Amino acid sequence: MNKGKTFTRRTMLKGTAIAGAAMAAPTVFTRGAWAQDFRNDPGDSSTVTLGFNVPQTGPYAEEGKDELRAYQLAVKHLNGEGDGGLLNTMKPLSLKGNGILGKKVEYVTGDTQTKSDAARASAKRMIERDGVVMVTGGSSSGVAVAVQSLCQEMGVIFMAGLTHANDTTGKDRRRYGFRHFFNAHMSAAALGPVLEAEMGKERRSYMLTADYNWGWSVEGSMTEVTEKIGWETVNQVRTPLGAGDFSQYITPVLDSGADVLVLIHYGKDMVDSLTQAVQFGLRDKQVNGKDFQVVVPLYSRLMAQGAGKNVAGIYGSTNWHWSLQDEGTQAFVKSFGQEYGFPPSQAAHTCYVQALLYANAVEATGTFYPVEVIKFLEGFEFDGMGNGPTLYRAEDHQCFKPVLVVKGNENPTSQFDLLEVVNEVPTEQITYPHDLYAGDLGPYEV
Amino acid sequence: MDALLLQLLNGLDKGAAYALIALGLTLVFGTLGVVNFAHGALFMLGAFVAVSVNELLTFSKRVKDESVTFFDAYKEQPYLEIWLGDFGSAIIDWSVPIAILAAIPIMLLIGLAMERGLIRHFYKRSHAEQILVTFGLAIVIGEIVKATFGANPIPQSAPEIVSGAAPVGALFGLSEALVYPWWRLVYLFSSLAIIGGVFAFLQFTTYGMVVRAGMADRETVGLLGINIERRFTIVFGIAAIVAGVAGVMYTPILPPDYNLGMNFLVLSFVVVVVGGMGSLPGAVAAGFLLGVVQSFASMGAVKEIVPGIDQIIIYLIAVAILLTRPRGLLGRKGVME
Amino acid sequence: MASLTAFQPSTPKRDAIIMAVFAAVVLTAPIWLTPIGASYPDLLQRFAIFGIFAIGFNILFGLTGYLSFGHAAFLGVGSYAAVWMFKLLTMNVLVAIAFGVLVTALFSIVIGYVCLRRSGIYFSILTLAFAQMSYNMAYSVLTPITNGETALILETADPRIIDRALLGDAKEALPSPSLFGLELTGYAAFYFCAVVLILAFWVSLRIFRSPFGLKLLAIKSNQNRMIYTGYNTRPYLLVAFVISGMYAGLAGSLMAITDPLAGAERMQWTASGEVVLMTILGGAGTLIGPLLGAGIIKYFENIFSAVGKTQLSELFAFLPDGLNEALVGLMSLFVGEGWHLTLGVLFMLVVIFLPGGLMEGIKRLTDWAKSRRQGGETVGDGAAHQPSE
Amino acid sequence: MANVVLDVSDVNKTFGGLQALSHINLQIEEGKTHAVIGPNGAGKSTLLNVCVGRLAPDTGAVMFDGVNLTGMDPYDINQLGVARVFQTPEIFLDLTLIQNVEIAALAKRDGAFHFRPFRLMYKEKALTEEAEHMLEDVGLYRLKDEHTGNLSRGDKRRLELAMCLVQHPRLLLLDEPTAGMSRHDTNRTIDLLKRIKERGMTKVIIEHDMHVVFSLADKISVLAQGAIIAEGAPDEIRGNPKVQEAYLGGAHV
Repeated sequence: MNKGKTFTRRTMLKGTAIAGAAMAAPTVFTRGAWAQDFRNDPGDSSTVTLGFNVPQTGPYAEEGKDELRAYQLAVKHLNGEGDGGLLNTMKPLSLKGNGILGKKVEYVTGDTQTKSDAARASAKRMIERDGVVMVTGGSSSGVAVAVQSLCQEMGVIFMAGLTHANDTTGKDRRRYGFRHFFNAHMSAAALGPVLEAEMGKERRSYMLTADYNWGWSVEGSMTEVTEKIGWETVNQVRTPLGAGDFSQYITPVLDSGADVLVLIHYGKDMVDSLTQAVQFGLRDKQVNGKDFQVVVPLYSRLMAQGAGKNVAGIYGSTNWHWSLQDEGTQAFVKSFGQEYGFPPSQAAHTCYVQALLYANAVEATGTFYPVEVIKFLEGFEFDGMGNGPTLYRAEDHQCFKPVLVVKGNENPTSQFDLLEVVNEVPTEQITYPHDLYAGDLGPYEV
Repeated sequence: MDALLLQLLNGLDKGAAYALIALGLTLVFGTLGVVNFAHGALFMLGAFVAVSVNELLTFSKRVKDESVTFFDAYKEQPYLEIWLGDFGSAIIDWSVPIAILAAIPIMLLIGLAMERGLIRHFYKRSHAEQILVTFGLAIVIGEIVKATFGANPIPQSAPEIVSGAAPVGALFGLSEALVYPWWRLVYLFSSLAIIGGVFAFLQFTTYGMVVRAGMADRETVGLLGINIERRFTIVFGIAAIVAGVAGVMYTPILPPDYNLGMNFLVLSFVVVVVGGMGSLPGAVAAGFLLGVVQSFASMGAVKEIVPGIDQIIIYLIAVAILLTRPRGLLGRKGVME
Repeated sequence: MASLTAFQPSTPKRDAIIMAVFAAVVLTAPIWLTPIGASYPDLLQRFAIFGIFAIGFNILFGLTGYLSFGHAAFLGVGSYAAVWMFKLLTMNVLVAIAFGVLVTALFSIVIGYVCLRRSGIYFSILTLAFAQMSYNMAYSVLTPITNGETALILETADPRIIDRALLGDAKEALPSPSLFGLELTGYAAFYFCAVVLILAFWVSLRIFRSPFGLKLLAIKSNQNRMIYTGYNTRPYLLVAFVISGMYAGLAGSLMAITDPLAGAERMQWTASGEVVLMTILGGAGTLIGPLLGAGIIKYFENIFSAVGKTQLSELFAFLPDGLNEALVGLMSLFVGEGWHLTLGVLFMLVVIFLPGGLMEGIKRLTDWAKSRRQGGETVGDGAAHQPSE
Repeated sequence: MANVVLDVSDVNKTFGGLQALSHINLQIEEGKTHAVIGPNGAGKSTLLNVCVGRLAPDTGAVMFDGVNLTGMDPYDINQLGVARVFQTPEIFLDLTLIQNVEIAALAKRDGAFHFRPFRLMYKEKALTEEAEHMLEDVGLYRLKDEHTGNLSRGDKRRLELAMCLVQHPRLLLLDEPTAGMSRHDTNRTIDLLKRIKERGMTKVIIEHDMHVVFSLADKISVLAQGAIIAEGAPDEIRGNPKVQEAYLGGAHV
């Protein structure tokens, strides 16, 4: 953070109105001068500011809170405080634990409210007022795509938080946007073989889909994969977001002849619809001589907590889980657990990793100049971050790494032990050609 | 046919929720003349009474899970179970019904406090100001709940014996496949009982008669020397109890979070207005009507003809009713027109 | 002050002063908002845009008393229309504004015509129903037009027929909205919004001072009397509704100009509720009140939500440690993720202590100041309000 | 015979089986003050409401100056030149007295709908002056910038009257113009109405107070149970036994 900005915020907080006035007016004229340089160049400042844009109110507030915890932890580790977390396990590592390029890392936060408008407003505040060099966070694809395109226009790097729709690195991919989280296509590709093994080739599936982009994208991917293994799709029904009571969509499942229900809902919707589906006796049902099954393509521990014991035995996929035994996961769970007293969620993990990846790229290239940082991240291969060997694919800025297939735990040993990892699907199985979902990254220089 | 029957049940179930909230809303409006945007918050508070009761009952002995090293993970066993064995488990199993009992005095107190402390100062103020103050109150209540319980939904379960699906079809000699969750049936019938109780109270007690007379013509009843104000305070308490109990009973169906109230608020306003301002039977009728219509509109056959109809059907029906009947289904002339 | 806070006879001179002061205050906003940390282009733009939205809403609600609970639908429609202009024709903002306002006008004529068949809360619920239908459909079935949850955004591959014809094929980068070549981003965009705000305020002032405005106010006061006095009130209400809808459309187009994106949640009932709250908070029916309300709510949303514990402990650093921690702990409930709480408390305090909104508070303050100065002056001032003799 | 301004011919109106008006025939002559009296529930207000378009008659017609008012909207009837003073004063609360009268004057000048948002009230000098004269006329000038909420009932009535008069209506309908007033206020109102009479304005007055009726009316119609039972000059009515009977012994008469 440069001196001027510190001054601005302090003055705001202390309410003294003296020299601040001089600040704003000149900015109008100096903006042009930065053009040949790049936006928010920290220059000679001894600090650098990152922007953490997470949902603090609205349906994903809990996830946002966890993301923020992870970011604060990441800042600590970057500045060489605490136990260093994944700095100890990341390979290849350029970071030295003395901030980024020797500058102390500071941060500002904002509330996306899980609305594109609010998220962009808050990202703009970070970029325009607080002078951040990078924006990161978020817990839905709508927000990720909106903020990503803003960051492209502003020439500031965006490291997406939790976003699962194919569009983020497909149709709406951007040069300045990067996604570490997995996506709908990968979920489906990973679930396919597991579902085949667990439930057989002859299944009839019924899909309930949240009626917006993310839902459609998962629905498309799941249909493709399940039909490939021989399942029949009985029906696909779209449900309004935030319906609360899903009974009117669940009852038709009962006598549809389907024996698998695919619930393509996330967050509160998933908690509600799963709870209600179980109440309708779907889990105890026998159809076509088989046990009725429920599949939730995108799972998270926080959601499992909300649905309580209803998750038992239900399959899904997730980006990461704290119970993994690799070195990276262990290191992260250790620092997070010791700091906050409970394990991190997958949202927290992806956000932490994204912050480190950005910092590492800057350190490696020796500059905050986004074009260089982007070029470094494109095609960057790394390991030791909890997901095994990972590639940041250059063509669409999507990370490729193994995907976890999980199942709701029937006999949890503790309040956090809600999901059990069934399978770690290797990267080759979930990789797809980058032009499968065509999109245009846009230019390096903006 | 089975499908239609199930959707009818779904609709009645949904309608019961709308009707219960709308009933209190319109009762408060009819008697106190206050547009209470915090009414949804009362529903939500009721749900969190259930959460609190459950947390109290499951206050647990924690056994550390030694396999987890970096933070404390516990296997929890409620003290009630340890002390009382199976009886303890049974108590915990029945936490939602227990919460209903607890909710009655708690919600009454909350309702009275709200009326005495805030609402009564707004009887004579403009509806706009009532909206602003009660909306503010709803936000404050929501944020307090969020700060206390977190933003994540907290699941509650119905007692074991009513948690599965009832073989409705077999009971009535229809298809075996026809099942419906026990708890939803319990919910439906309890709601009907509550609605019936409120009507009976208003219809058959002298207290209720005064309240009804007050709703019809406040000034005249006031002239009779009856202390309307005090009775109306009680009415607010009753509305709070109805909303709160509805909230408790809804928790096994919908894991509650702090936003629950806001989600129901707008719909219940639509219900009240479609029913007609100041009309209790109107609110109940509109609640069930909209619930049932919404269920039927969600059927695959209907959605194939008009895609997305289930998302707007409630509002569409509301518009149609308000345009054909100027004061909703059973509204009185001159009330909030 | 009276001519600002209530509908009072005014004079040309007085109104000229109001306009001059208003313009000066708006144009210098980047300077005087600096000390409270609100001086950066995006928030400044938002103040102006939501100010326009609230001013327009006030023309309907403040003057006629008809409480629309679906005004956000017009905001959304204005945004979508403007972004489509950017995509299809040109990045010129005037085209976008013209089209955005035009589409909203048509939309509000239809909705207004239907909704104004009812009054009171029945009217409110009708508007709410239309807005919710628009929102739900924009989010799902209308995705081909609205791009649903992702929001409608610009693409490099957009046709932009006029721009391409005049300037040849676009560069690789996304173009910014512009005013005949002047790129409207950052402070330039704010000053553009500020000028539009000043114009919008001027129009609103003229309406308040016009016979038309007086008639609207009379409708609010006693519609029955209006009818027996020989007025057909329905078209008056419809015109007020459409004007107010066009203001919302204008605000929506400006949102698309400062940030070329249009999302469905802009049309949700919470957004409609927000402008209602802004107006009541500031003071419905006053000229300045709604603007004030808009500013405060946006300030809380953008600034309070971004204050964290670190900033708080910096703020209270001068206090002893224990006290500092206690205070930071308490205050942190109200900032960051707790900004909603602050807003809720503010709503309640304002209504409880200042019936009539913030402008009422300002009026009381000035009255008090006047009465403190001395009696004689107050009389002289009072005479200035009544120039008609 | 003088020109008939308002011609009510064979009007019937029932409310759910109750015959509120039965075969009413009434001719109001230009420049005259015509009073309609009758006991409570006789149908006086219903008759007035039929005349101003608030209620549509079941059968029969109301003609104003050759125009059939049946089915017309109240504002159009007003624009034809029919103004009405209500039983409980209907004025614009929250506005000032002068604004109240100005609005009425604007209706006369601009018609039922007129949209010119960029005209300015403070440039409407002529209109304001006219309104001020009117207020002077009814003795409310000194209160012209007050809000109407603070007025006494008598003042409110006078203001409403001023709002009607400023429109120079051809026919003025008054529904109990002195109801609820003190004797002093009543007398002032009678004086005012007498002055209007001198200007040749046609008036229909519905009134309980016989003092008012006999001071003002040129002609009186007596309504009982929805039918006109007597009609004539004040002196004729005074001696009519049917009227006395209708008024239960005629204590007032």
